[in-house]
Amino acid sequence: MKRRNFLKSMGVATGASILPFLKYIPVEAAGKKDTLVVVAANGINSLDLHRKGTNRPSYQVTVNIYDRLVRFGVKKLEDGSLAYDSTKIEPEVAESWTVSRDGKTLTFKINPKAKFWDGTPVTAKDIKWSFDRAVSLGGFPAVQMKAGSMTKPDQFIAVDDKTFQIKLPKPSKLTLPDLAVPIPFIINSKVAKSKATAKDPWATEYLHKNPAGSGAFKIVRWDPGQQFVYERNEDWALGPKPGVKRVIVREVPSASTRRALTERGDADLYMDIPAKDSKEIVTKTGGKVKVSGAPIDNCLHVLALNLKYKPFDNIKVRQAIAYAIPYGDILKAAAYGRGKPMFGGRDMKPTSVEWPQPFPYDTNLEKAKVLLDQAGMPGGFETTLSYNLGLAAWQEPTALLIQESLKKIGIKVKLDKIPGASWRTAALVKKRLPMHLENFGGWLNYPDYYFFWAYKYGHLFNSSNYKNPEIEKLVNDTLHMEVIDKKYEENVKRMIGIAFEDVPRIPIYQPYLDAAMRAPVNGYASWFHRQLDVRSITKAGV
Amino acid sequence: MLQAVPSIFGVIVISFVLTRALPGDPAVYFAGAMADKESIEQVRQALGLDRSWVEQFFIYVGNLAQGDWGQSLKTGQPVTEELLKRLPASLELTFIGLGLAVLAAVPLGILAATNPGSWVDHICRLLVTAGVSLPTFFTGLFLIYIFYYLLGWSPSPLGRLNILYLSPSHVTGFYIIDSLIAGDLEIFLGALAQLILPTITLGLFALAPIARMTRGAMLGALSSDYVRTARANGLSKSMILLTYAFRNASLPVLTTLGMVFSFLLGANVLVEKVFSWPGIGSFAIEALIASDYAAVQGFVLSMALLFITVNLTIDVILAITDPRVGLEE
Amino acid sequence: MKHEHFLDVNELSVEFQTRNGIVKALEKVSIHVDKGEVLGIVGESGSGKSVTAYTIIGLLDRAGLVTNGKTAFDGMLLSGAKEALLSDLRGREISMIFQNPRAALNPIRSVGKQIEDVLLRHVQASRYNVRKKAIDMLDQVKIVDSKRRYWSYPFELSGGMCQRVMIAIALACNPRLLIADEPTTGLDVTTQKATMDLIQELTRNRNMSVILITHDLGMASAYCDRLVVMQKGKIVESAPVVKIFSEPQHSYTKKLIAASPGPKSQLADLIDTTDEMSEADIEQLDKPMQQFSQKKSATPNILEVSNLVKEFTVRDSSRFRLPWSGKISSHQTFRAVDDISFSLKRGESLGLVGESGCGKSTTSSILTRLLDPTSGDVIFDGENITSYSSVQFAQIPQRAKIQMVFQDPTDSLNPRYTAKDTISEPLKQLLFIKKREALNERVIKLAKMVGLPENLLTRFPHQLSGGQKARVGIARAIAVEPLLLILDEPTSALDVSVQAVVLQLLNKLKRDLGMSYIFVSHDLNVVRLLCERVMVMNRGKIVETGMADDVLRNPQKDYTRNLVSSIPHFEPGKKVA
Amino acid sequence: MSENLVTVVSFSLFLFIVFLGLFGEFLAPYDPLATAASNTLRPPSWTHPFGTDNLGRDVLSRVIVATRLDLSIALSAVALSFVIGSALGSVAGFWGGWWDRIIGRFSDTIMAFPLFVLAMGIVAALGNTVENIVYATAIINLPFYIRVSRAETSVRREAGYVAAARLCGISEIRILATQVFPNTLPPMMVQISLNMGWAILNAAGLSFIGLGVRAPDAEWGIMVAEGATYIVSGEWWLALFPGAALMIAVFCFNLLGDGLRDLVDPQRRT
Repeated sequence: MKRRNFLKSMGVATGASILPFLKYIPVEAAGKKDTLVVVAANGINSLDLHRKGTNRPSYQVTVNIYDRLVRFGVKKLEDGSLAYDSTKIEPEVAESWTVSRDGKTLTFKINPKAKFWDGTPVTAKDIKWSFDRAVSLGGFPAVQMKAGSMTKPDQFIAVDDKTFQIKLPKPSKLTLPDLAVPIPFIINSKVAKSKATAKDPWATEYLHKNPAGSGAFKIVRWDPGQQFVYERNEDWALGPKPGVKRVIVREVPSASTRRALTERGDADLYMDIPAKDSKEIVTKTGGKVKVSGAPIDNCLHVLALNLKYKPFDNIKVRQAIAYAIPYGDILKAAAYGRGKPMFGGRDMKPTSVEWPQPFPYDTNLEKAKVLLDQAGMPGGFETTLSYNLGLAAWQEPTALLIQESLKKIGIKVKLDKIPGASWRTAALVKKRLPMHLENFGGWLNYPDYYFFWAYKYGHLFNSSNYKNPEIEKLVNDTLHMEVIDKKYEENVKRMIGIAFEDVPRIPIYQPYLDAAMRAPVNGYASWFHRQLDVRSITKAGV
Repeated sequence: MLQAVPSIFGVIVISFVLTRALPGDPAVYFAGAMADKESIEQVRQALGLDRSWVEQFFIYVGNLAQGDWGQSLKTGQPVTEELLKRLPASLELTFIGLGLAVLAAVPLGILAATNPGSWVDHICRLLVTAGVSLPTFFTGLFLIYIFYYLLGWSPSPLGRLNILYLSPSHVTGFYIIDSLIAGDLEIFLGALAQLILPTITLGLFALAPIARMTRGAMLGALSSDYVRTARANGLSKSMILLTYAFRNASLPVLTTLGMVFSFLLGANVLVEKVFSWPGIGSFAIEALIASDYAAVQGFVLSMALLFITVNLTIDVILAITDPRVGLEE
Repeated sequence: MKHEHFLDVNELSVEFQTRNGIVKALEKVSIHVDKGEVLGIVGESGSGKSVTAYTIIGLLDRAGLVTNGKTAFDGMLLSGAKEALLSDLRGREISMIFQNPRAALNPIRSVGKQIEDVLLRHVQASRYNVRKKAIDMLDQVKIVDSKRRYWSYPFELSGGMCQRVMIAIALACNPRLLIADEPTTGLDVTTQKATMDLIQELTRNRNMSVILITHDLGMASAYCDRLVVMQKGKIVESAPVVKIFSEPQHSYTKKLIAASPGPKSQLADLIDTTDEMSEADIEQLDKPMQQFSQKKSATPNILEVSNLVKEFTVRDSSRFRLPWSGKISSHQTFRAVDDISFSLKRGESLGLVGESGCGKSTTSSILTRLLDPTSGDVIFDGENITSYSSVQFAQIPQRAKIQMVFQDPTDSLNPRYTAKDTISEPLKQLLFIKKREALNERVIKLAKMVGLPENLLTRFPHQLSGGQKARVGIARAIAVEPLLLILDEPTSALDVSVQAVVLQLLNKLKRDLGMSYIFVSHDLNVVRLLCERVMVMNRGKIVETGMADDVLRNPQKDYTRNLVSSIPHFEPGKKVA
Repeated sequence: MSENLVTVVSFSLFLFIVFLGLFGEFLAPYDPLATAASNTLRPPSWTHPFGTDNLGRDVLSRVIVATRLDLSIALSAVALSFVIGSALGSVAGFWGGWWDRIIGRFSDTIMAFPLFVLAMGIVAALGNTVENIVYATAIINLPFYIRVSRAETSVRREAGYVAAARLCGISEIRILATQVFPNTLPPMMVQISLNMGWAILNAAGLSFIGLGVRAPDAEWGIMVAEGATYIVSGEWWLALFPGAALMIAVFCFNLLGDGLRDLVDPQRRT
């Protein structure tokens, strides 16, 4: 096991010994049936999501090795792809749950089959410790918990070993879904506490490298910057047994190499494949590779206009720009068709609460010019369009096309490419980019949740510095309101209507989250967190 | 050795200032996707970035003195650990690249020097100049495209070993050596196969300076008085070429090798990126993009130390080869 | 083809291909050497004497092409022979030693090994006895402590020792012909003599034939049986030594003999005709130039030097190579000039003689005030000029009064300045002549004074001959009418015939302009020609001072005596051994 | 003879490149910035000899127009490091002592950095602009100029003509400026020519990792970088042509530098 390749130690020496000499690894080889090779752009930097500085790719570790009280269900889309179902909440560690009549107390019954890797049962104390940790450590976990109205440890009560309660200041439709996101994962508190120190009461140093969970997979190897390996937890009983025994997630920074590996069969699954590749890879390989994907819920690729900078404070200018975006070209050249159009809506008044929905703009340079005239800027003006180097794959062509199109109505645009590290500071924290491309997506699939983050003044993703008292009020009123509430539809329609009219953010399209995989790989579903949930994956042997 | 101290100090100061001047705010970057202002501030405090530069600098130098190079924010590991783990990968690549270059360039240089002005000389020169004119990233990409993607002759350009293998147990950190120590021919061949394309890419780049220097030094040696003496005494051609001319010519070539080596170590930043090589170069690029201060500083510092070590080694070799070195007044 | 001679070179012609076309290096050169005979080939640089030797031994470089002639060695045809044969002969039958022995030895191989290489190559020893033989050879060339020296590297040995090693290598396989190409150039006179004596002794013992190539007629006369005089690739004369000196036939030989200074020759004897100067120039030279008359002054001595000391810090560099990483220095001082005092009268010429490293160059640098002394005074024209630092001195009028003529005429001319630029520089800087016409006039006058044709004034240094460059350097030095001119080996890089002309020019200038000279040289014979008085220096100290002829004829100190006796010289009609 | 041929060929190539740099925009068959969403990723054809890119822009036109930007980056970087480097180097070489030590240390410190990473750091810290690429490239080239200039100056420091100039009472700084410096120029020219190629490669390398020229400006390195993602999907022309242009330009400068070296220093060649 130590230095030999592990397949060998598993008794498939014959297949493996000739591997290096083959042109590519035969995926269908018997030995690989229960091993899944995944290629990803970025590596993980921690096994603990609550730790400060934990990056996005690390979320998937939490998803796969830890359990939560509840999880989202999975639905089948029209094209046969699988995707999570934001409307369906399923039990995980919680066997069942009840909501008090005033909606302020949630009581969970813990499944006796829920066992940590060390064999001890999952208790309400573990859950309380874990939730306390999530709200206490600050940073992103605390923010996300807050979205579910969970801010203080005294909201979490371990009634007895098998009963756990959450007290809410007011009822909210967001609490239960918020328990299904990666953040409120359940840690083996006995193990963690034994490693805690006075300086580090939440054992962040220990859990950073040594997970202590109950999930369907364990991490058996982690080479930072290179790869990590999951191994199936054979004792997991909180769902159908995962179809693969071992998953190798390999970090491959170059997109073309990732594609080549997948095409050649050296990798089974390629998460987050660029639109162009997902369009081509199926035909190129003659069906040996398939693509599964779904539009990302509550996510939009937008052109944001910063109202703090003239002339974007002028609504006519914003509308003019909305009419001057070459939507069709962008969808073709930047999204390669893998996007739902968010333009060409019919009416300035929304007819449904569906979100996202097409905005009532389309490429119409005449109208744009007229609006620009009305705004008192017939000659146009000069500005800078910034985009994120890390997302250059779609943002650069988009920016170039916008630049060219705006030139036609007299707006001279200078492009500014900002490296990933500075992007968040410039765009979201300092909010100092006059015109930029943005791609916020809300984990909780409600329009008001999107508006909460992206249209409320001062909120992180409102990089436009948009401020509208009516929106503020509408969002506050609606955020925790149940969907079935009478006022819900009215409020949401009004919000969307204002967004149509004011266009501080001009939506271009709703992106797809695509994954390419070898034909024998099944059960892939796209998730709101955009990470791989390996529990549902199966791999057929040939 | 002592003379290097000011340079190292200079490197520490410059790298510190440079990293602090990076536009990215690590606190924002590492606070996570949905972090609000408050949580960003918390991260900032936790990282010690709320202090003044001067304060941060003294803390950094103090930590360095204690052997603590800090922790990489991006990978969450201590920088020293990261570097030590990745350094053998870069060194393995660079050494073999350099080795290939030497194996090709020295004979080319000798060949050119023994026939100066002939067509052999010109072909060598064109070949070598073409090598140095190729952007490494470009060469790497096309080698991958042709030999991996189109022809399928080389293994996937994915780091040091095929994904299905576990690395050999760590002795030197050089896979091809460790696998031999472990007696595992299979892993040895696997690791070797991974090395071919990136080392060729690097080697092509190193060809020119070595060949050029070999040619020049050989020309000088061949037209020197002592070679004339050797010829006047009827020594055999091979004796003249190797013992008399080449051994003397190897001295400047050796000095050049030191330069080329440090140069390659820096240049393989791009090669490592193209070949997903888990070396310190790719580590540095990512750290730089992520404003990962400790990692960038650690990388630069380790490179400076390496640079000094390499030069020292070359000095030692020179002192062994050249009796004049070290004995002069 | 005749076969009676041991070595027979018949009508050899060699051409070189250069960037500027084909150059004929040898034209129908015929020489021969008999067994046990020492043949001298003499000639000035470019006469083809070395090319002849290289052609014989087959070492002509790539660009050279033998177009005519045959060489036979002991009946064996060498021309056209295969390289393998030649290579086998070289070192075993014919060997060669070169000038600049330190560079001619492999710097990174111990000298013992280098001897072994030859022995093994020509199967004169086996692996088992080769070291013994090599050490034996070192003994034969009188290298003391040969067992230890076996392991020495060339840089650890003096130039003379290196030449002995070269001789050991050359003679290791008992060849029958030795070609010595300027074997003593670059060595001090005393070493020169010892080396030549050693060669003579060893070759006589072995009854070897020797070809001695030299530019030094004195040496040729001392060690050769027969001489061949070459000029521009041709042999102009060939005769036994005695005959050559007593009855030179060819005008070139005559000129050469005349130009070589001996212990008795006078400056006027050195030239009878010269192609360096036109008749008009010589006429010009003869006219006294009144415009440069010297102002009379109270002090009889133009220069008084007292207790002059110059110390240098010797840096002990422990080598570590980051570029220019400073060297840790342990302060050790070395006295280059050790408490010397002397004086110089107005219009007098003083010779400063000594072997390399004796401190003569340092002294001249201090006198020209390019270097600050550690202690001591230099009183020039009544004023203590050491009270100024060298930087301050550059700013005061006395600067113009001390000028210098440099050793290497090539190195001392800025390659980007024309002759005119070079000569005008001091006029502009020190006499503040800025107008073009005035400058032109002065430069042309100076050119005339030094015998430099006016049409050469627009040329760059690389377009001038050595003698012409020397003239430019002299013109520059006298341009500002100095009182004291320091001549730092002004002729050592020149051929004898040119040297003669330059010496005469200098002498005439001195007479006409009333300058005082300090003439720094290693060559007593040359110094004697120009200077009334000489001063012999050794290790920073003055060993002996006196009238030039007295010192040369009757040296008082051992050091001087040794120096004088080492100078190879000839007296026409008499062979000196 | 063939040696001259190589130099002649590289010199005419150099003229051609300079010509493209000066008049590229008039020669380019299409507007290098004009996109055509309906005509993207077309392989080379008669209408588009180098094909079109992902936005339908003509690759040939972009390659031609990029010449000026690449050349001017390299030229200004080299000029900058030449001016500063030769000033520092000649001071160090001429006066030696503390000057030499301080300047030597400074240059050592730069050399102790992995040069490309230093350039990356400078551009990342100062911002993503063409000027900063120039500064970064100039800084990392500085030690080489200092080194050459120092060496060439220090061998001439004691030359006879320098001593002669001192005898004329010329101030040291003027001796350096008028007597010594002009004579160090020929070897410096060689360094410049060899450096041009390196500067181009360096700028392209920076662009390749995203630290370079801003879109939509055409630049060879950035075009290779963008094209790199398309190689695997078979759109090789995106990366190949700018890469080849880059290579030819660098090749030409290197050959030219070699040729110059032979002219300046014929002894080094027989």
